[in-house]
Amino acid sequence: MNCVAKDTLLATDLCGIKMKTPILTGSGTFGFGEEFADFVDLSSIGGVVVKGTTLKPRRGNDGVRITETPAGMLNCIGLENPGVEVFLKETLPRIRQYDMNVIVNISGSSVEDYGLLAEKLDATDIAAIEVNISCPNVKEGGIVFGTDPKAAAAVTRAVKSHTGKPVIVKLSPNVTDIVCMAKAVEDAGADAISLINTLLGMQIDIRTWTPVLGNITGGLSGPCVKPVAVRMVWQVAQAVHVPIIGMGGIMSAEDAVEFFLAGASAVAIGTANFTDPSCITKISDELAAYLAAHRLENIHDLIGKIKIPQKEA
Amino acid sequence: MNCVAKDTLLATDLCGIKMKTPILTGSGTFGFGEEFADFVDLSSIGGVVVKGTTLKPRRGNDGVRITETPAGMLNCIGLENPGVEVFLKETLPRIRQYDMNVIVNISGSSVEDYGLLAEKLDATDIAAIEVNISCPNVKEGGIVFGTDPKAAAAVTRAVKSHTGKPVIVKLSPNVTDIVCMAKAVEDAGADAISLINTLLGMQIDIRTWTPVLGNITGGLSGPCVKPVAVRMVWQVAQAVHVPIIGMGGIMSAEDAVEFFLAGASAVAIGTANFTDPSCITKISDELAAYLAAHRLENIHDLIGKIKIPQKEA
Amino acid sequence: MTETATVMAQQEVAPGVYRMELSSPAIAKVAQPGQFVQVRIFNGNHILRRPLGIAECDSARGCFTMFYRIVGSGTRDLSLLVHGEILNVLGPLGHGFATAFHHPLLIGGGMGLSPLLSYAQAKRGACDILMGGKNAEELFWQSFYAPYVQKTFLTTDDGSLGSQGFTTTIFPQVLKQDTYDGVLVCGPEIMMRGIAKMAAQAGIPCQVSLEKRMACGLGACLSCSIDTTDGKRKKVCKDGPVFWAEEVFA
Amino acid sequence: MTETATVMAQQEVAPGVYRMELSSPAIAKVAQPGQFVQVRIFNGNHILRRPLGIAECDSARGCFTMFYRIVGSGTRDLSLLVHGEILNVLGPLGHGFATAFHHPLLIGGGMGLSPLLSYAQAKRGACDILMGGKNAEELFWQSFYAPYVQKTFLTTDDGSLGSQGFTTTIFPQVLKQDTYDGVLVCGPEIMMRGIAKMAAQAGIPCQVSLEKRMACGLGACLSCSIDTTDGKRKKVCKDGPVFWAEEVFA
Ligand SMILES: Cc1cc2nc3c(=O)[nH]c(=O)nc-3n(C[C@H](O)[C@H](O)[C@H](O)COP(=O)(O)OP(=O)(O)OC[C@H]3O[C@@H](n4cnc5c(N)ncnc54)[C@H](O)[C@@H]3O)c2cc1C
Ligand SMILES: Cc1cc2nc3c(=O)[nH]c(=O)nc-3n(C[C@H](O)[C@H](O)[C@H](O)COP(=O)(O)OP(=O)(O)OC[C@H]3O[C@@H](n4cnc5c(N)ncnc54)[C@H](O)[C@@H]3O)c2cc1C
Ligand SMILES: Cc1cc2nc3c(=O)[nH]c(=O)nc-3n(C[C@H](O)[C@H](O)[C@H](O)COP(=O)(O)O)c2cc1C
Ligand SMILES: Cc1cc2nc3c(=O)[nH]c(=O)nc-3n(C[C@H](O)[C@H](O)[C@H](O)COP(=O)(O)O)c2cc1C
Ligand code: FES
Ligand code: FES
Repeated sequence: MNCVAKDTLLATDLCGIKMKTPILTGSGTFGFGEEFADFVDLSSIGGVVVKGTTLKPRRGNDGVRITETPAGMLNCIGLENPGVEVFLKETLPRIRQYDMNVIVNISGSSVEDYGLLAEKLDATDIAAIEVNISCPNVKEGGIVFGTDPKAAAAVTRAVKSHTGKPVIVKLSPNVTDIVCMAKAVEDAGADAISLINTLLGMQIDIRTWTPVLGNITGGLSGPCVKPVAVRMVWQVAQAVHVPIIGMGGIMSAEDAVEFFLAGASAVAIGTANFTDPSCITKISDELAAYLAAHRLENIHDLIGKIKIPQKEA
Repeated sequence: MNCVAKDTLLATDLCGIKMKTPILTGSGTFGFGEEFADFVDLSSIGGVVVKGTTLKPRRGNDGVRITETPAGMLNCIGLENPGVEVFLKETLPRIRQYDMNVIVNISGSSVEDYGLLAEKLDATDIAAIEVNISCPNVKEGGIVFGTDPKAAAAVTRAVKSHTGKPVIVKLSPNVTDIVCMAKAVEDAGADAISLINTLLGMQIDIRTWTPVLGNITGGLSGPCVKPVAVRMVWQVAQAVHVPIIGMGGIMSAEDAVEFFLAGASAVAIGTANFTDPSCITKISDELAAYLAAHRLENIHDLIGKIKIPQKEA
Repeated sequence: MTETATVMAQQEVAPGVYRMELSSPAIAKVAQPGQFVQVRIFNGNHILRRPLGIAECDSARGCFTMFYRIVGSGTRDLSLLVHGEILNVLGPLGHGFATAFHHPLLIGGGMGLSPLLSYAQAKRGACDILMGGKNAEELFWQSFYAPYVQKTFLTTDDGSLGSQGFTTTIFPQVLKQDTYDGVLVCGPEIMMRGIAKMAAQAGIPCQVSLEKRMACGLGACLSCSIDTTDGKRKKVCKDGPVFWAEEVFA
Repeated sequence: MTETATVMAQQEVAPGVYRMELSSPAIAKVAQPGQFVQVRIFNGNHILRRPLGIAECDSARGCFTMFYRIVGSGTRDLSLLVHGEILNVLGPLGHGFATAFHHPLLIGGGMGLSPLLSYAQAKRGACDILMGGKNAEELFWQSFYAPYVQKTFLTTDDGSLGSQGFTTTIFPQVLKQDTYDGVLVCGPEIMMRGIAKMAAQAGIPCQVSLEKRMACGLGACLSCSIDTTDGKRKKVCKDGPVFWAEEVFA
C-alpha cells in the first residue's frame, strides 16, 4: 500500500483536532513523546497524550510502581510530573520540534485546580486537554470526581469555562454505571470522552506476605482489561453524541478494530508501548491494511458499525 | 506429606459448614459436581457450589455462550437450569452419594423469588445457600440487586428469614463501591460473602462485525480478573466481620494464597476447572505443601495475614 | 481422563489444514468412532481447551490422529507444534456414532470428514463415503479414506473434482446405487439438515455430529446446550456430539 | 533500537543462574559497559520486558551475553529457551560506567557481577575485582573474570571461599594493597551504600549501578524513578542505571 492510500484511509478529525491517524498514545505510557522518537515518527501518528500534569510538581508514589499480571500489568506511578509550569516552560517548547498533536492530560485535587490548569494550557498551541478524573493511584488524582456524576460534571464545566480547546474527559471504569458518568460529562460540555482508565487491582507477594506495589493497590491495564473496555465503549457509544477515544489492552490492529466497531472514533495505545516501542506504527499500518482489505475508504466506515443480530421472536 | 497432616492443615469451619479444605468450586463451572467425579474425589474438597438455580426452569441464552479472551474467558450461559423443583426431586438425591458439602447458588427476579427459593431449600440437607445477586447475563439474574445496597440488603433479609442455613451472598464486582455493598449485606444478616462474580465484558468478531456472544455482553472470568478480585477481597475484609469466600482467576495454590492473605477464609475455583478438570485436587495439595513449608499449622494462620508496610514519615 | 500426549507427527495436508498424530495410549485404547478430545495447548495463551475429533486410532501403537483447520489462535498455535512437543488431552469425550450399521453411507463436508474417518476405520470395509468440499484441494481426504471404504463419491462446489454441487445434490443418486442401513453425517449444519431430511424421506436412519463452542467438555458448564425436538435441552459435549437426526432437527 | 536476537548458547553456570549468549549484531556493536537491554520473551505470557545487564560483548561475532538468576516467571521462561530460538531485545539502554579510570576496583555481589564483567572485558587488564557471594558456588564468576582482570579478591558469607564476610568487610584491606582511581560497584543496595561511604572516606570516586522495576526502559513511564541527593527525581533506566554514588546515596 502506498502512503497516499494510507493517509486517506486513516486521516480523521476528532472534535476539531486534525489527525493523520485515529491512533493516539495513552497518557502515562508514552512520556512526552520524545522518549519514543527513535522508534516512532511522532509527526505521523494521531497525537501524543502526555503524562498526567498537575498544578504543582509531584514526586509520585514510593516503592515498587509496576508489576506484571496475567495478560496485563498494575501500576501505581502516582502522577509523578514536573508540574504545569515546568511543562509549559521547558517541556512544551522542547517537544514542539516533533510536529505532533500534543494533548495534555490534567489532574487536580479540586474543581478549581482543573480550572486553573485549563486556563494555563489554553494560551498554548496544544491540540486539546484530556481531563483525568480517574487516576486510581493518588487521592488527588481525581478519582473522587470520576465516580460521582455531579462532581464529574462540575470538573468538566470548570475546564470548559477556562479554555476554548477541545476538552476530552477520561472516565474511570471503576463505576457501577459508566453510561451515567458519560452522559453527565457530555451534558457538562465535554467535547469527547476517553474510555477507559485503569481498573483498580492488587497483587500480593506470597513470599513476603506484603503487597507488591508500594501504594498497595494500582491500576490494571493491558489485554486483560480489553473485554471490559470494549463493553464500556459500546455502552457509552449508544448513549452519547460526542466522539469516544477507546483504549484498554490494544496490542494489535485487530484489537483496535473491535473498539472502532464498538463506536470509538479514535483509540489510544498504552501498555503495548512497553511490549514493543514501535507498535503504534505497526498498528497504524495494519489498520490501514484492514480497511483496504475490506474495501473501506476511511476509518469512519468502521466507527460504530457493529451489527447487532435481531433476536428471533 | 501424609494425609493426616494435610487434613489438619486445611480443615476449616466456614460459618458452621465443616469443610475438609477451604477450597470450593465456583458456581456454574462445576455443574452439580457429579460431572467431575472422574477427576476429583468430591468428598475430599471443601464443597461444591452448584449451578445457579431459579424457581422456574430456564433455557439460558441463545447463540454462542463462551469465548476466550486474553488470560480469561467471557460467558453468557444465562442461568440455564432445570429449576428448583427438579433440582430437589432429581438432582439432589442423585448427588447425595458423593458425600460432599453442597451449596446451592440461587437467583431470582424479585425479592420474593429469593425468599421462596430459600424456603424450598431449607428443608434439605444442603450445607448452605449462596445468593447470587450478581449474574450479569440475565435481567432476572439479580444484577439489579447486586448494584444497589438497599436492594441487596432486602434480598439478603428475605433469604435469611426463610432459612436457618448459612447464607452466603455473592457480590458483583461491577460496582463503584464494593465495601458499601458488602456492609449492606452483612448488616442484613449475611453469614458470609462471596467475591467476585464476573466483570461485564464484550468481544466483537472483526470478520463478521457482530458480537461474538449471543447475548452481546458476558461475564469475564479467569486469571485476567485476579488483581481486581484480590483488591476487592482485601478492601472488604477490612470492613466486614463475616468470612469471605474469595474467587476470580485462581489457577494455582499461589493464586489462592494471595486471596487468603488478602483476607479470604475460603476460596472458590471456577474457570480453572475448564483448563484442568482435576486442578482443585492439585491446588489443595499444593496449598497444604505451602502451609507446611511455612510451618503454619492451619489455613487460619494465613487468613488476612497480609503485612501492610507502614509509610515512612 | 486427561493424558499428556506427545506429538508424533504433524503435517499440513492441504492449505491451512493439518493432521497431527499424538501418542496417547490410554485414550487411543478406549476411543469410540465419533468421540472427541479437548486439547490443552501449553503455551500460556489459552485458558480454554479446544475440542477436536478423533480421526484415526491405532490402539496397538497407542496413537491417534486429529485433522484440523486453522481458524483462530488456538488452531494456529497447535499447528506450530513439532515432533516431541507435548499437549494435554482430555477424553475421549461424548457419544460417538452408533456402531450397529452393516453398510452405512458416511457423508462429510469440510472438517466434518475428520470424525467420520474414525468410523470408516473402525468398520473397515463396511462403509461408503460421500464427501463434499469447495474444490479438489479440500478433498485431500480421499487418500485417507481409501484403505477403509468401499465406494467413494465426490462433489465439489466448483466442479473441480467429482460432480459439481453439494453433497445434498448427489445424495439421491447415491442412494439409488446401493442399499444403506444408515447415514452418518458431519459437516456444516445446513448440509446436515438437508441430508437428514432426505434420509428421513428415504426411511434410512440418520445420525449427525454437531459442533458448539465448549468450555468443560464434561456436561458441567452448559456452554454447548442445544434444543432437542422433544423440547428438552441437551449438551453437545456429553449427550452428543452425535445425535439421531430426529432428536435435533425438526 | 529493537533487534530480534537468536539464542546462540544457554547454560546453567550455577544452581539457578544462567548464561545466555545472543546473536544481536546491532546491539553488540554499540553497547557500552554497564548498559542493559530489555528482553521480550515470545511465549505469550509476558506483557512487560525484563531488564538484564549486558555481561560480555563480542562485536566481531555480533554477540553478547547476559547472566541471570531465576527469580520469577520471566527468568524461568528465559531459562527454557534453547539454541536457535529467538527473543526481542531493546537496547542498549541507559548510561554505563565512566570509562576514564585507569586502574579501578570493581566490586560486585550476586548478579551485580554481570554488568561489571562487561567493564572488565572492555578495559581488559586494567581492573581488579572484589567479588562477594553467599558461598563458593555463587563465585563461579572467577573463571569469567580471569581473562580480563589483574587481581581477584573473594569473600563469602560462609567463608567457603576467600575470606569470610562481606565485600564491605575486606574492602579496607583491599584498598591498602593497591592504588585505585575509581570504585565501581554493583550488588545489593546495602552493600553499595557501605562501599560508597568507605570510598568517599578514602577519597576515591565511586559509581554504583542501581536496579528498579522497569516497564518502558526509555524514561517515559516513570516506573523506575528515584530521588537524588540534590532533591531531584531521576530515572534509573535513562539517567542510570549507573550513577555517581554521591548523586544517589546521602
Ligand atoms: C465436538 C467438536 C469436534 C470438533 N472437531 C474438529 C475437528 O476434528 N477438526 C477441526 O478442524 N475442528 C473441529 N472442531 C472445531 C474446533 O473446535 C474449532 O475450530 C477450534 O476450537 C477453534 O479454535 P481457535 O482457537 O483456532 O479459534 P478461535 O479463535 O477460538 O475462534 C475462531 C472461530 O472458530 C470457531 N470456534 C471457536 N471455538 C470453537 C469451538 N469450541 N467449537 C466450534 N467452533 C469453534 C468459531 O466460529 C470462531 O469464530 C470441533 C468442534 C467440536 C465442538
Ligand atoms: C537495569 C537492570 C539490570 C538488571 N540486570 C540483571 C542481570 O544482569 N541479571 C539478573 O539476574 N537480573 C538483573 N536484573 C534484575 C532482573 O530484571 C529481574 O530479576 C527480572 O526482571 C525478574 O523477572 P521475573 O519475571 O523472573 O520475576 P518476577 O516474577 O517479575 O518478579 C520476581 C522478583 O524479581 C524482582 N524483579 C521483578 N522485576 C524486576 C525488574 N524489572 N527489575 C528488578 N527486579 C525485578 C522483584 O524482586 C520480584 O519480586 C536487572 C534489573 C535492572 C533494572
Ligand atoms: C504506567 C502507566 C501510567 C499511566 N498514567 C496515566 C496518567 O497519568 N493519566 C491517565 O489519564 N492515564 C494514565 N494511565 C492509563 C492509560 O493512559 C490507559 O488509560 C490505560 O493504561 C488503559 O490502556 P492500555 O491497556 O492500552 O494501557 C497510565 C497507565 C499506565 C500503564
Ligand atoms: C461458565 C460460567 C458460568 C457461571 N455461572 C454462574 C452462576 O450460575 N452463578 C454464579 O453465582 N456465578 C457463576 N459464574 C461465576 C463464577 O462462579 C465465578 O464467580 C467467576 O467465574 C470468577 O471465578 P473464576 O475466575 O475462578 O472463574 C459462572 C462463571 C462461568 C465461567
Ligand atoms: S462444554 Fe461444558 S457442558 Fe458442554
Ligand atoms: S522504566 Fe519507564 S521510565 Fe524507567
